[in-house]
Amino acid sequence: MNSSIGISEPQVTRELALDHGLTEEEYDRILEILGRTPTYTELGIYSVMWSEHCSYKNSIAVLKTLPRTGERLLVGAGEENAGLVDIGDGLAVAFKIESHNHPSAVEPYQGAATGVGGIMRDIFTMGARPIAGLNSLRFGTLDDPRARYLLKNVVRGIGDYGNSFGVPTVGGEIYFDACYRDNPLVNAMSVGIVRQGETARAIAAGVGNPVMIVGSATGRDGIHGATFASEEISEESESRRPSVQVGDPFTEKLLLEATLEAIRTGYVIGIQDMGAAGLTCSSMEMSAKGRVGMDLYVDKVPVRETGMSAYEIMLSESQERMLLVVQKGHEDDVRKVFEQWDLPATIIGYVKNGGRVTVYEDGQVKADVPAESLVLGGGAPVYVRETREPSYLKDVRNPDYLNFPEPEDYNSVFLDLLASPVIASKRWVWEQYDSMVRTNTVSTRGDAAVVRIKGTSKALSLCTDCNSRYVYLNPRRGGQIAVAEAARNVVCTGAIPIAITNCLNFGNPYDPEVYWQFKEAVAGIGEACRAFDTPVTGGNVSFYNESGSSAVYPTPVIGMLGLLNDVSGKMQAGFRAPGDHIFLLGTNRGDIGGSEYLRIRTGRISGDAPNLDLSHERRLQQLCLELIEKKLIQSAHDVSEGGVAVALAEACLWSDVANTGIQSG
Amino acid sequence: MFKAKITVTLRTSILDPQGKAVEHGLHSMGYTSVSGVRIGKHIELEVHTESRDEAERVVKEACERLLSNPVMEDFSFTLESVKRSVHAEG
Amino acid sequence: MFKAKITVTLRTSILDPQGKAVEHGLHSMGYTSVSGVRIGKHIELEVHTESRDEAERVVKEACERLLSNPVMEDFSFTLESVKRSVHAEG
Amino acid sequence: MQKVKFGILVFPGSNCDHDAHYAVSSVLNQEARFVWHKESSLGDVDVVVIPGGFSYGDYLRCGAIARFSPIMQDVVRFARAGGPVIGICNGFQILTEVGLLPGALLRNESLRFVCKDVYVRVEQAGARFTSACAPGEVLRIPIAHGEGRYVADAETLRRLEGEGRVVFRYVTPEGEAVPEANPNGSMNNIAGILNEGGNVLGLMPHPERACDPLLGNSDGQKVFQSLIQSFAVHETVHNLS
Repeated sequence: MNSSIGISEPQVTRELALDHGLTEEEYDRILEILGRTPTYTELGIYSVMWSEHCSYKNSIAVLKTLPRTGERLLVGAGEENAGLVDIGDGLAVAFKIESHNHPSAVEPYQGAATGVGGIMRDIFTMGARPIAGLNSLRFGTLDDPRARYLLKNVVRGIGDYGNSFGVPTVGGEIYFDACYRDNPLVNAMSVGIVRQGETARAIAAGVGNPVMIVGSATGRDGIHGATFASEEISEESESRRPSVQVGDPFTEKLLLEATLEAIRTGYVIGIQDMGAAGLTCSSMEMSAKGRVGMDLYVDKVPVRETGMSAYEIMLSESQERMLLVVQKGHEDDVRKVFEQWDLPATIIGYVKNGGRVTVYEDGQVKADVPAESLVLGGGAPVYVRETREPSYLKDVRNPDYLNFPEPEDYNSVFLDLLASPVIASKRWVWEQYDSMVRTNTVSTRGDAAVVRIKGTSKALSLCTDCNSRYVYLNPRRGGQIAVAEAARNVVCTGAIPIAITNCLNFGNPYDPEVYWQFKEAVAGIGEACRAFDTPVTGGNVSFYNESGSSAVYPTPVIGMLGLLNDVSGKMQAGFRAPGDHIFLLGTNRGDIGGSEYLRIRTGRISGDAPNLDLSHERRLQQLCLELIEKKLIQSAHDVSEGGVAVALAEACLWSDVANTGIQSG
Repeated sequence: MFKAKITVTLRTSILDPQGKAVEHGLHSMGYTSVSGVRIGKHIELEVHTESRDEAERVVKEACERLLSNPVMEDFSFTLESVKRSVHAEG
Repeated sequence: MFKAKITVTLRTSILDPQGKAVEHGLHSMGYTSVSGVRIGKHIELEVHTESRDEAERVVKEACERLLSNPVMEDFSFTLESVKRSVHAEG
Repeated sequence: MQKVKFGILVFPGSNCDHDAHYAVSSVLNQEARFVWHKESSLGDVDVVVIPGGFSYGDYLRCGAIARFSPIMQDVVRFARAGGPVIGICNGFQILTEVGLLPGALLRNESLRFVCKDVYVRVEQAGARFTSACAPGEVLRIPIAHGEGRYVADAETLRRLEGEGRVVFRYVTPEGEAVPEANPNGSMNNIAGILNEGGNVLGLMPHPERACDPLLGNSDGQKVFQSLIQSFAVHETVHNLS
């Protein structure tokens, strides 16, 4: 018996609630909901469920302004762990992007590895098999040894996890800016395929149905990981660091195969992966969605450490675990599937009526809470913060910053551009990722990765995009550009942009200037999504990305899904043959605001984000698609960082013919 | 000259997937009396100095700054003075 | 119960790139008095038996068959008898 | 011609098993069947493929734990009886751990995982796995590994080279076996070797990833075609006698 001998639970006071990250009003709300002082375990449960990371309390009101419906969407944003998009042939794509920024700042290797593990679980918990991974990374400038240490270990963490788990890492992006010095951004994206009708739902239903925990044993890893992600990284949060979450890709591979097999038996009523806030979040969200309750017996949970309390078991964020509700009478059928893959599957409770989750430890009630009161869309608080236009905007848009002499030697400037870390080849990074496993990867070099779907003529075109300098200079237009850029990249491969996921990395929402950036960027993203008819299928918000006194640049990363109905129609970005004519689609307005060229010449990020006319952009993309479909062009490449000069250089470097060059007409 | 033997291990509260997999392997080979398998690093190096204190300082700092990851690992080491072998003087 | 501490090291004749990289790292941090860095594995495990010979056999076989690769590696281990701690009996 | 029956082993951590199955069945139109590592018998197979992946998460050493799976005893029996076995990447590591091939695969000299196309030169065109290749032919085949540095003691190396059992060597596109062409520090740029009987091949590059023309490279087909042809020859001889 591993009951927590002798550790009496701390006395619950208002101070203890504040120490848990709850506000005065939130604590009063809990007293009102429960009609009494919460127990220590209940306080822990409310603090993680109402943390920014789980409740989206400071962002959900704004996120609701995004377009979240479309005839291809089988599941609305926020309904399930990831969006689900119909791609025909009876198939659907589940895809999502999520952040693991704060854990990666503390322990880059494990932070990045568990970020990949977590996003993969969000996909296969829906019954979909992950077929491709991407990642969007941001670090400080490379002259800083800490930035190099973080880059090296984040890349190794992503590679070791993804390569061992067996999903190809096919694309992504990396930026280096001083603002990310102490707070790197590590956003991981996963894309999965499922036959329509074979999906699983994150719901609890059926009174008396057993609740099972499957996968790794539970330890004290990451306790308060949820609230930790909602705090700025400071000396104080360093000391209160939870013990680091460690990823085990081998166990995750077993969990994937066993989970998909278990879902196929038809006896799994509902399933949810255990991410932030572990057992608490999964049990509460599944119960609230099914409008049922649960009796949970924490002493039945397989543990890895001795003497764990109910509080610790409910809040643990040990990796590679799932929560299942199984059809009564078929527990053994499900258990047998997991045991074949050497994984324990243990009944830890039962579904009951009444919507309350009651937690027992050795027969004693440790918590008894209404699930609805805890969840996003239920009783979790929703705030709309005040906004104020940032004072820096006046300064950075000072026109004087933009007039400086033309370069005498364009060639040397051109070489500086090609050598800048933001533009230079990232081969050193992506050669550490297995981009070919599953033999579906048609191409990774170019504007977007193309992954074919065996058994059909179709392929998916995938990319992540965000130029956070543009969003810093003009959040609304920067948000539009992030979506437009992602759509352009997909179009250049010959695919139709069909839906997006997003990872919104911003500073402290209680700072009105940061919240202004957030609202403006989301507004811009919404406008662009409507213009390109690419609805938002879901995603993630990560606030408190700050180090020292200043916030990181507002970084709303867009993950775009494109569809190629016939993979043989795929377009490449590299030139094909000497003698081909080169055209520039769209008008070149000579915008240099926020450009890498401006930074190289003046050392500043200033000016305004480049011009963007959404309807013009839409027609431009449709023209490009038509040229490709009608086989009128040999290659297509989008112009982004480094402008036309770098775009031409890249097309030469990726050309089918060795040492290709260009000459003016 | 001193010969240092350093052991770097994961803190006990931290999950050791490698240890778990090896333990599973040993059990499947029939060694069921084995448990608590934990895998860490063994590092050997020489410190070219005559003073034990100096060698102690060098090894301790090397462990804190590079050889171990303070976020997740503990370290310990032994120091053994080694007469400068003939070959080394050559 | 016995506690085994096992050390597995690459034969000195074999190139150890990790050792070389760590040595290079230490030198660039100013610890130029360090040399001959070699990295190996440190494995800890418990053997639930009362007989030292039995524990010796189990650990030796585990090392020969799984924990080390005889083609490339050498191993050594120490055995320490540990009274069964109170908690373990609970 | 009768289809060749490929038995593809599946360990809990294998992830290239499906790739090998797809290449052999859908691209090369032969028969392929998965064999779970807990089974004690291979069943009716002509060729055993030990695919790439991370058989047991590859903790401790790649392939160290997989070697003790029940199926491996039957693989050793099958190989000792002259049956063709091909170990790809992690499969090669398992073959050295179980003693069917000499030497070991250690951590890449760069200390980094590497995934890219490399070029290998066919050193023995007469082998059962290279009969479809011309002598000295250069094939472009992808690699993806973190522990692929082939190492063996001097005596083993001398015999491998002397007995013509080095089948593939890392080279430049022009075919020179120089250090720059060596992606992981393997001795003598060795990429693939045979056992004494010539029926067991271990190689680090992934031929199954270079079979489907849609992915832009089909050089890898030649390894499997050689094997398939060896059955056709074997069969006609069998019918004649």
